[in-house]
Amino acid sequence: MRTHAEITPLADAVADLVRDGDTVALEGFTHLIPVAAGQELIRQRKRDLTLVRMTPDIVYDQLIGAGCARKLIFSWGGNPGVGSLHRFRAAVQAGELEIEEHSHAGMANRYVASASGLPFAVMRGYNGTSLPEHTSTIKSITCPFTGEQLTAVPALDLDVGIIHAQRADRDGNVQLWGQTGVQKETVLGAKRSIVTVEEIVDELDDKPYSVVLPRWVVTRVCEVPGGAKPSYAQGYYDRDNVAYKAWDEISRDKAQFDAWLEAL
Amino acid sequence: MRTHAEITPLADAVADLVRDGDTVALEGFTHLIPVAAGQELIRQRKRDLTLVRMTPDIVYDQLIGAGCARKLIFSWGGNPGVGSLHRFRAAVQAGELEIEEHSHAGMANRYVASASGLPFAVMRGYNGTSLPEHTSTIKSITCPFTGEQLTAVPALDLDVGIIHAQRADRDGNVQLWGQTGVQKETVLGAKRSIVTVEEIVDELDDKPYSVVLPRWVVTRVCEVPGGAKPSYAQGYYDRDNVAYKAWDEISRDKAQFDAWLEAL
Amino acid sequence: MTAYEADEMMTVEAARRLRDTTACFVGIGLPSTGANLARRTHNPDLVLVYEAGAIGAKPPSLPLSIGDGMLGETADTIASVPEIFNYWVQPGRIEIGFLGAAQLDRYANINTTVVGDYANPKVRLPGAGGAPEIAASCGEVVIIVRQSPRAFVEQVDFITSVGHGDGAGARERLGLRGKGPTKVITDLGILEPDPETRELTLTHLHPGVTAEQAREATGWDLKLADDLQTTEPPTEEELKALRELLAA
Amino acid sequence: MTAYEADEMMTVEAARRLRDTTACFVGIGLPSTGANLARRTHNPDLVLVYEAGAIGAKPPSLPLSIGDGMLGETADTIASVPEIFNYWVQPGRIEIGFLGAAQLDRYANINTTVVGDYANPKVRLPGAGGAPEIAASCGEVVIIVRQSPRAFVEQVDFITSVGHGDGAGARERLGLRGKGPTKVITDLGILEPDPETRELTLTHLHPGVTAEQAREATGWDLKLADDLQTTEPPTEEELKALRELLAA
Repeated sequence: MRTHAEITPLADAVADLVRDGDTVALEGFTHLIPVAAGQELIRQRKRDLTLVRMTPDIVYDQLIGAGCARKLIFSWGGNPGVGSLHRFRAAVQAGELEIEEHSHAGMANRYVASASGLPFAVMRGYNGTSLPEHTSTIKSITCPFTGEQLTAVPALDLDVGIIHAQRADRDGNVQLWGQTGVQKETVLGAKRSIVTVEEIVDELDDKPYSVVLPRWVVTRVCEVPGGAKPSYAQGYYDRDNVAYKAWDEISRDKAQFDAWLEAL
Repeated sequence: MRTHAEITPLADAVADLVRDGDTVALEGFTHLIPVAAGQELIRQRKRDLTLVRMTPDIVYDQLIGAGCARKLIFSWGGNPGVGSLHRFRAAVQAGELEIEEHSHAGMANRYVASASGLPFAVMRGYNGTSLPEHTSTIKSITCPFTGEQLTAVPALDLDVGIIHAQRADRDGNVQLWGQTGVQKETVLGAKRSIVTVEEIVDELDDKPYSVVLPRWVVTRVCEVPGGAKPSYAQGYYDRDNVAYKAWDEISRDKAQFDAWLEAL
Repeated sequence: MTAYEADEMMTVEAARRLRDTTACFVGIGLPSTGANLARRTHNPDLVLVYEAGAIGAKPPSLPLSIGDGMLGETADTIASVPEIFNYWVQPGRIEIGFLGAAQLDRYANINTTVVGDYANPKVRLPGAGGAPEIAASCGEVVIIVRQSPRAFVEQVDFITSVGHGDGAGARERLGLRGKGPTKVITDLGILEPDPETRELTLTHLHPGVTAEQAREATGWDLKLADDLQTTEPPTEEELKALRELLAA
Repeated sequence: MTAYEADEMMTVEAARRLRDTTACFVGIGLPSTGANLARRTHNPDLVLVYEAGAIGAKPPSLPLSIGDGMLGETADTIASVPEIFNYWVQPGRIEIGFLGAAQLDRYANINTTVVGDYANPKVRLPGAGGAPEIAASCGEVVIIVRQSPRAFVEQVDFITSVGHGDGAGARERLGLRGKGPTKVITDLGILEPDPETRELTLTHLHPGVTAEQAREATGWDLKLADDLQTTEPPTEEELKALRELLAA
C-alpha cells in the first residue's frame, strides 16, 4: 500500500499519471488554479482528454485551443470579469468539442458523489430549465419517504485529479487554505492525483479555513512556485487581472494564439 | 428577517424555544456536549420530547430517567469507556421508551439531509444487517444511472437543535473548534437553535478546524461557562473521566438517580 | 442636484431593494456592485454570499471575480463550494438572489447559455454557473440587466434559470420553492411580475425615461402598470457612495 | 522470558496484523489498544482514524473515548462526522477496520445491539455506532474479542454488522465492497474464515492454549485448520511497549 505521496518534478508526474483518453479534472475556483500543470499537459501533447472543471477559464481555453480535449464537462465557461473564452467558444461553435453541461450545484454534487464512493448524488435543481434536454447525466429521482421528485446527477469518473495548493510537507501531506472550492473532492474522487504546491516545508502549521489532504490519499506532489499564476495563491501572490485581460486579446485571434502556443 | 442571534439566559431560551412534544437534538460527539442545556430541559419539566442524538450519553440518560422523552432516535447509546446507560437501558428493557435506531453513518446522513433541505440522503449501508427489520426509516433506492441498489434515510425533522460551542461574539456569531461532529448540521437542520457558549467575546479570531455559524442562522446564544461538563471544551477544560465513571453508580440505582434528580 | 448616468440609477435602485434583507447571494458584475453599495448605504449588516465560498464578505473594493482573495479574507466564514450550494442555497436560507442575464423573456426566464440552437450555436455564452439553483431556491430573485430588444426577447433560446416558467402556477408545478423574480431593475425602470399572470409589467420608470422608450427596448409587447410610478432619483449620498465604490 | 497475560497476547497479535497497513479505523477498547501498540512498534507510520473525526491521530496515551481531545490535537487533519463516514469509510479508503463484538457467530457476524428479542430485550447493548459501515466498506476487518460461549454463539440475536452473512458469496450478494472479517483475534488464538465456506476456523492457538479450550469457549462446533499453528509469544519489546502504553 501507498503510505506517502511521491514528490517528483511536474513533468514526471504528468508523464506517469496522465494517459491519452483519460478523464482529468483541474480544479480551483478562481483561487489556486493549477495553470502550470495544465500547461504541462499541453507541452506533453496529451490528446483525447475528457476535461472536467466547474469554471473552465484561461487554462482550459489553452488546453482546448491546443487540441488536448475531446470533451468538456463543465458548468460555467468564461474569462471571469473579462468576457468570453475565445478558443472554447470557437471550438463549441464549430462543433469540434463535445460538451456535457451542468450547473455549479450539479457539478459540485457530482464531485461529492465521486469523493463519497457513490454512483450518484441527489439535489434540488434543473427543474424547468433546458439543461436536461441536452445533458443526459441529469435524471429524476423519487424520494422513497415523501414521494417528492428530485434530481440525480452521476458521480464523475475521474482518472486524474489535479489541484494546486500552497504547501506540502516532505511526507506529502498537502495543505491549502482560503477559498478551497471542490479541491478536496477532486483529489478524493480521482483514481490518481497530482498536487502542485508553492513550496515544500518541514512542517505544516495551522491556517484559517485550512484543508489538509493526508500523504496517503495523494499520488504525487510537485513543487511549482507560481504554479497557479495568473490566478492567485492566498499568502503568496495576488490575482494578475492584467494577464486575464491580456488573454482576451491573445485567444481572440487564432494566429496570436498559435504564436502563444509555439512559445509555450 | 432575523439578522442577529439573540443573546439571552439559557432558562429563557429553553422556555421560549422548546415546546412539549418537540423533536430536539442535542449534539456534540464526545466533545462539547450541551449538558447544561439538557439539564435545563429537565428543570423545566419538558415532556413527550422526541430526543435525537447519535451518541446518547449521560445527559440523555438523565433526560430519559427524568421522564422528558417519549422517543429516542440514536445510533449508539452507552457511557463511553465506562459501560451502559442504566436509565436508558432500563427504559428500553421496560418498553417505556420508543426507539428509532440507526448507524452513525445513517444518522450523520440524516443530519446532512436536514441541513441541505432535502427529504432524504443516499448512502451505502445497512445491507444484511437486522436494522431495516426494526427501523422503518431505512429504505432501498436504485441509482438511475447504474441500477445499483443503495440505501436512503430520511432527513430529521428537527424543531430545535442545541449545541455547545467555545465562543460567540456580541452579534451572536458562534465559533467552535476541534472535533465538531455534526454540530453545524444540527443548527442548520433545525427550525430553531440554541447555542450555549463558554464565553462571549468582542471578536472571534482564527482557530484550527474552526466552524463558524453566522449570527443570522442561530436563534439564541446563551453564555454558560462549563456548559459542556463533564464532557470537554477544547481550550477550556478537559473531559472529567471520573464523573463519567461516577455516573455509572448513580444511574444504576433508581433511588440514587431520584436523589440526584431531586438535587438538580 | 448632481447629474447621474442610467447605470447609476439602476445600481442605486438595486441597492435600495436590499434595505431589509438579511442575506443576499451575489453574482459578479452589476449584481455585485448593487449589493456592495447596499452594504455601504442602506444596510450595513447585509450578509453577502458569493458562490466560491465567502459568507458575509466585506470587500473593501469591487471584486473582479467571484472568488477574489478579498472576499475570503473579509468573510465571516468560508464554505466549500458543495457546502455553499447544499447547505446555504438549496434550503432557501438566502433571502435574495441577485442575478444578471444575457437574455430575459416576459416571464423573467433567464438565458446565459447560448444564442441560437444549442447544437449549432450562433453565440456560445458562459453557461449556467450558480444561477439555476439561486433562481430556484433563494427566497426571491432580483434581476439587474440593461434593457434592450436583444436582451428582452419574446422567448429565450435556452432556459438557463427559471423565472416564472410559462406563467401563473409554473413554479409550483416545477417544485421550485423560492418566489422567483420579484423585480427586474434596468437602466430604464423596474419591471415586476403581474400578481395574476406573472408576466413582467413595467411598474416604475426612472426619471426622464418615457414609457415609449421602455417599450421600444423590449422585444415583447410590454404591459404598463396602471399606477406607473417614477423612481426616486439617486440621492447625493447614494451617488457619492457608488462613485467611491467604483473608484476604490 | 517475561510472563504475560492472555489479553496481552491478544493485543500484541492484533498489533502485528497492522504491520503493512496504511490506515486503520479504530474502535474504542481493545481495538484502540492494539492499533496504538502497532504505531509504537511495528508500524510507526500507521494512520489511525477515529469516528469522531481525527485522521492520523497520534495519542500520547490511550484515549478513554472515541473523541478525546488528544485525538484531535495530534491528528494530521480533522473531518466532520458526516465527512468521516461519507468521504473516508464509504469509498473503501481505509484498509483495515478494527472492531470489537458483544456476540459473534460462525460467519463473523457481529451483534452489539441486543441480547434476546429486539422488542423485549433481555439485555439492551449500546447499538451500532460506526461498526456496520466499517464492516461493510473497509478493505478488511479484524475483530478483537475475548472468546467465550456467551460471546461466540451459534447465531447472533441481531446482526448489527455483517461479517460473512450466511457464508460463501453472501457479501457479494449484499453488495458489500470490503473483504469483511479476515481475522478474529481472541485471548485463546486466531480464527480465520475458511476460503471456501467462509466459516470461522481456528488457525492459531496462543502458546499454552489447547484446541479443546478453544472449542469449549465457542458456542458452535469449532473447526480446526489442518495446519493449526502456534502464535509467536510476545517479544520483550512488544510487552514493554504495551505495558508502557497501558500505564501512560
